[in-house]
Amino acid sequence: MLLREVGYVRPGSVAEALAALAADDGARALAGGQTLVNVMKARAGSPDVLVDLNGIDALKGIELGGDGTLEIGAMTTYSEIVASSEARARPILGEVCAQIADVQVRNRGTIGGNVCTNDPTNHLPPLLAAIGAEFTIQGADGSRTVSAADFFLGVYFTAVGPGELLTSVRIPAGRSDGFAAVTLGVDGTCIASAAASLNGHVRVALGCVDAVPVVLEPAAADADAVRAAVQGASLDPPSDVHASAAYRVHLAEVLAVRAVQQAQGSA
Amino acid sequence: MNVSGEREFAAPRDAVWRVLNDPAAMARTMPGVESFDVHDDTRWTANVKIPLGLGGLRMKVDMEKVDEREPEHAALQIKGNGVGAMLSMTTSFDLAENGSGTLMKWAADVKIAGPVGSMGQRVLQPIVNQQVQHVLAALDREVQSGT
Amino acid sequence: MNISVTINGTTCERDVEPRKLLIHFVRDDLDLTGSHIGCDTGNCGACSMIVNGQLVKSCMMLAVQADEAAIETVEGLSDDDELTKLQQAFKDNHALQCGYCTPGMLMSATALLRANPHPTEDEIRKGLQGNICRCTGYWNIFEAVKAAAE
Amino acid sequence: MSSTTTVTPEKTAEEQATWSGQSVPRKEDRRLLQGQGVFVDDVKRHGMGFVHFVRSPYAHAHIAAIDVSKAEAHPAVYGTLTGEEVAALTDPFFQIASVPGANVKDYALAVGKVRYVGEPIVAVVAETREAARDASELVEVEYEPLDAVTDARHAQDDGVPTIHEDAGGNLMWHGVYEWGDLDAAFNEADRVLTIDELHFHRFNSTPLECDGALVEYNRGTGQWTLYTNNQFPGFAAIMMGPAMRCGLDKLRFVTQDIGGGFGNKITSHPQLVACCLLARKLRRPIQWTEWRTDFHLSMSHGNERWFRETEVAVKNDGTLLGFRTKALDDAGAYLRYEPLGGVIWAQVTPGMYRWQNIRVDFTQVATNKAPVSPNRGYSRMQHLWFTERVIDIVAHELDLDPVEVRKRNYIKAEEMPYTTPNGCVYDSGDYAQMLDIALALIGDVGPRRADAEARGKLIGVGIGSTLDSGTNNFGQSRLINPELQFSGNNEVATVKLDIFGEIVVTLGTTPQGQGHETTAAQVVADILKCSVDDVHVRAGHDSYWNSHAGFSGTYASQFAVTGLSAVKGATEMLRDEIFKLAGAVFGGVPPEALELADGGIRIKDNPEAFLPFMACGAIINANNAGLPEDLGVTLNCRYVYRPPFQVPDVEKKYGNLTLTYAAQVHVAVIEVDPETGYYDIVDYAAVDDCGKRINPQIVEGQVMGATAQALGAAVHEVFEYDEDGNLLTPNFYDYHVPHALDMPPLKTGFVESPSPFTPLGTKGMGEGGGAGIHAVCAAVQDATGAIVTDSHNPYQRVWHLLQERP
Repeated sequence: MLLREVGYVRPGSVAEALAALAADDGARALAGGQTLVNVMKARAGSPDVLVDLNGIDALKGIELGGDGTLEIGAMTTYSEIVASSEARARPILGEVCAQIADVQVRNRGTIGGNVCTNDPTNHLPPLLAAIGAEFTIQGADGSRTVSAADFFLGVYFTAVGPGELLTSVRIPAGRSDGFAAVTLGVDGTCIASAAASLNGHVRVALGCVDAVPVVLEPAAADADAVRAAVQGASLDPPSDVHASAAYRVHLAEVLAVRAVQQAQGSA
Repeated sequence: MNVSGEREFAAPRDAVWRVLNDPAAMARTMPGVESFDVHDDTRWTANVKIPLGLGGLRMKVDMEKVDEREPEHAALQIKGNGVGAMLSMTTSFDLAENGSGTLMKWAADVKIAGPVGSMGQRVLQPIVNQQVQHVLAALDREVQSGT
Repeated sequence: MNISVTINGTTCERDVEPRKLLIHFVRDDLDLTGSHIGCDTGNCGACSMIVNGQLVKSCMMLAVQADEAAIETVEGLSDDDELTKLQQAFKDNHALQCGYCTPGMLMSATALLRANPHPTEDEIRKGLQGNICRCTGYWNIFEAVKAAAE
Repeated sequence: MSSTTTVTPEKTAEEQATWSGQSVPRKEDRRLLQGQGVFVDDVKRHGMGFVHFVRSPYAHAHIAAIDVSKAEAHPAVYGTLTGEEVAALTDPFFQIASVPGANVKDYALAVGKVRYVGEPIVAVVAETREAARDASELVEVEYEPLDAVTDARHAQDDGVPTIHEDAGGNLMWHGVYEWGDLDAAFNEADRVLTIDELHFHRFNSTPLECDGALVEYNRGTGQWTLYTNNQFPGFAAIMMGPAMRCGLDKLRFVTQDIGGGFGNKITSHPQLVACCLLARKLRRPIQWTEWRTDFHLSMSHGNERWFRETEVAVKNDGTLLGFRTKALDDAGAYLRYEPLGGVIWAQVTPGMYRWQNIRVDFTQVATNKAPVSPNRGYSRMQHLWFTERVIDIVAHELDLDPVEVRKRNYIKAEEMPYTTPNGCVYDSGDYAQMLDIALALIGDVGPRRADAEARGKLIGVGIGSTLDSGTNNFGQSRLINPELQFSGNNEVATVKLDIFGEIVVTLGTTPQGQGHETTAAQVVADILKCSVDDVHVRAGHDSYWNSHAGFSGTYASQFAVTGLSAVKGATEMLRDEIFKLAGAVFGGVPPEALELADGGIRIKDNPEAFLPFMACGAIINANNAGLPEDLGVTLNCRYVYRPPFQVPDVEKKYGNLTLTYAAQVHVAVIEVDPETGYYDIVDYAAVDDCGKRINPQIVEGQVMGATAQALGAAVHEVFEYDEDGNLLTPNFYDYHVPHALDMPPLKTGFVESPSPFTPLGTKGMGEGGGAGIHAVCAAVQDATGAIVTDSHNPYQRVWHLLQERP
């Protein structure tokens, strides 16, 4: 509670938002606020100006392309993704978003905020990395699209630089996906997570074991191959009150196999 | 939390040593330095804003060189005092000639107390590792430009 | 910043600092103290309100973000001499003890029943997942929501 | 699903006709459901200043310097308070402990040294909450950090820093309890089992409302009014008055609604003192709201306890002869209610078992962690967890059925009232019957086990049986410190008939959701033969009402005995006065010729002669001319209930420490995923016996709520510290309490064994939920086949246990 003093602007367009962000290097984009506001309560982070993106319609909504590609606006909430018929083109999206926290958080929290925060315990970074999502970032001098590998740089760090905005997430067509996690209570914070996608080739992304999702491409979808791939990744996750590094490494292996099995089942 | 590692520099040891012992040069390698004061050749103070992505953590950081054996070893005691966080860090580096280059072995023991220390356990280590990588990369640039 | 909100049907204009959380604005500035604060990390749901038809935790929203919004809080559920079917069901099923989480719990249940008038037990649990109760063990709350849905 | 069994004794027609025994809907509910409750943070006063405490980021450090000048200069700041001022204006809080703990100096704010992360150092008061926090960041504190003591097991090692120099070390209290003949027991034993170490973890009930107060100072009368959610004002006053050098009547405690307490709101007196000093210094009301992180960092952690070098003497058939253990209690940084935890457990020394020979060597030490204080099940829960662990470890080692070992050793119904080896008297109960009911609720686990194993999962079944001792004999404090002059217990109620016949009841208690307004009304209505709707029970607590006594408050499972017995006594006094008054009004009709009915009193064989309560109230209060001089009727009756206690024998540590012994038996069924250690509680039964139940729905609510807290503690909740003394679970992210989706199926059953020792046959209850921790531990042991030695079993620990499997 009791935030430090902060400025507030509510732009109506991406251009205005970019201008506001560029105007002050202490400016931060405010999406759903389900993480940022809490960090500000603790006064652990203290932006000088909040650029509230909630008034920008261009950043909201889900489009399903003819080729099955999904274009999801960065300010689209988890609830909107869960409810969206278009989003069912990639069913895992709604399934995972429905597991994030609770109704209130899903009503405010956004896909853009989730990936830009890139807290290692977040659900979407490993999922989007596994299913080959691409991220469109807009800056003063135009926009660019980057892969997950180039997007996630570190805890609370992404390819979205100062004065830039993540505007949308593009998700290719596909169906054979899986997500498995051990959480702190049902629908709770992830202690370890793994997402898998079998569209064309086997791709697994591990959460909670590094600053960014750890993407693996096992030679095959059988349990041994997946285990081997995780073991080959020589993970060095942090220990915390919920899990030792060793336990996280073990969970990563088990969950990777389960995510792949789920992906096979959902094919 | 203990972090350590090795780093090779394509530069002679004295060049690396010079950078590591030049407050101004060090300031350029540290993340989010906003101002920097040199009290004497063993004590410096920096006002930094550690870029935590979600807004940054402001800290006043006092550094003191507690041990020095030119040109191969030095140890620093670093105390950071910021809202909701107390950073204390002892770091040391050893330089060895390695052909035409220099091999640096470094180690740091980082302690963060206060709400941030409590809150951020699961993200602290990745963040520290990441900051260390930034510093080393910057160090590289400094060494190159210094030679 | 000057903002105007319509809360439980009444429009209020106030000048607020951008940093003020919606829950503080409603409790301290509008003197509607029915909505409570049980944590400082957005976990407990005691501050749950319905903003523009959507259930939110008002501790993770700035008051200025509610400018021009229609807000519903526990005070708006019923007038003094009667209880809604949901409130009565809470009473009949002993779904509250200390009553501190109750206003937020009622708002979550209200939002749930609007969207889904006949929820299954699993849907009720999912709908109340964002509201912590430390007294009841939840079961009587589930029963109350079931009863209200009948 | 949640279901209730129908195991209930036959009710007589008489019982059916009473309000008591019925699940009367609560009188409290309407205001709480409409958001019209008044909780402490809802209380506002003109010109009030908001206080924010500057808290220590270090677990252990000298305070070299404090500079508040920048904070004082903040335009919105009204003023500050530092430890130095506190030390000058107050005396250290009275210590319950004998030496060495008695030498600890504890003030409202840190003086000279900080001893845990989160300890308040400076209080800053400003015009707004935000400004107070802003300004607190301008307070400059210079620390000289010291090593932190975070493991009680090493608190007394050589070279470990001393936390309280005044105490000369980290030992706070030590005492040896021994009853029976240990040597004989161990000689008679077929086997002696040894258990190196059992650990009961640190957690608390985390009431959803944190602490708080609004404090006003009346300069003219020198009186403070504290609107606060402190749940034991009697204790707070005893702590605060001497420290503040004022009479207790200068401290008025007022509260209406409290957002949960569970014992955790007993020791807020340091912050209350700071608020009092600020109200006087700054000449304005002071508002204090404790936020969640503050609460987790600093308030009322439950006692963390080790049981080391335990030896258990058993027969091959599982008969328990005795045990020895060394209990080590981690009190945290200050003794706020401690070292009472060092004796409270002795209320339930043998648990529910016929153990006769027991030795407990009890040590309590200080550490650089938040101070511990009472937490639901206070100190008994730790000890009962220990006895239950011993039972299941015995069963495991002797390869016996835990059900059989329990039934063989449970105290039997026909042995009640049963005197324990240390002189406590268990009033009534049939533990074996309770276990049978619980097992019946669960039914045959076979099919579930088969189904789970087919899916590669493991099933574990565990029993947790526990006692909920209620109504303290405060004389037990003398076993901790013979100098103390506390003993017995008391509670007060007043019942009066107002001028228009309104029945008004005031209580001395500070309810936090237990429904006192409702159950008190039920008792009154039964005696006055009226409706509960005719009885107005004042909401909340006000120590200026004359219904306040030394031990008034709501804690330690006692309202159903102390509070309701006081209500019963006062109501019977009022009834007798109504008879006396009516007798006189009717011209000398004897009481036996009169009866109460329909909200009034009448002559039995002449129902026309009817005097409604309204008339009674009007006559005494406003129309009393001509009444007999010696009538002696006021219709305003105050009664103090005093339980029948003696002062315990300090030498032998012998005597009755509590009046009633409610019991609970729980059975948990868990399904474990052996690959991850993750587990779900897939079935659960809780059977309660708290004697006569005034309001069954309220009793069941307490059972279910306490169970949920126990399950949270068993699986997730822990206040864990790193080696530097940082709390790793300072919020509801990392301290995960049960949410709606976490709740297992919950089946409840009950037995009613009225207490022979209480006026209503009731027993205090509400604290028996600890059985859930015992049951989950036993279930984990059953599923993994590994001996469980910790009360906290998160997935990670279960996974490690699985690795230990033979």
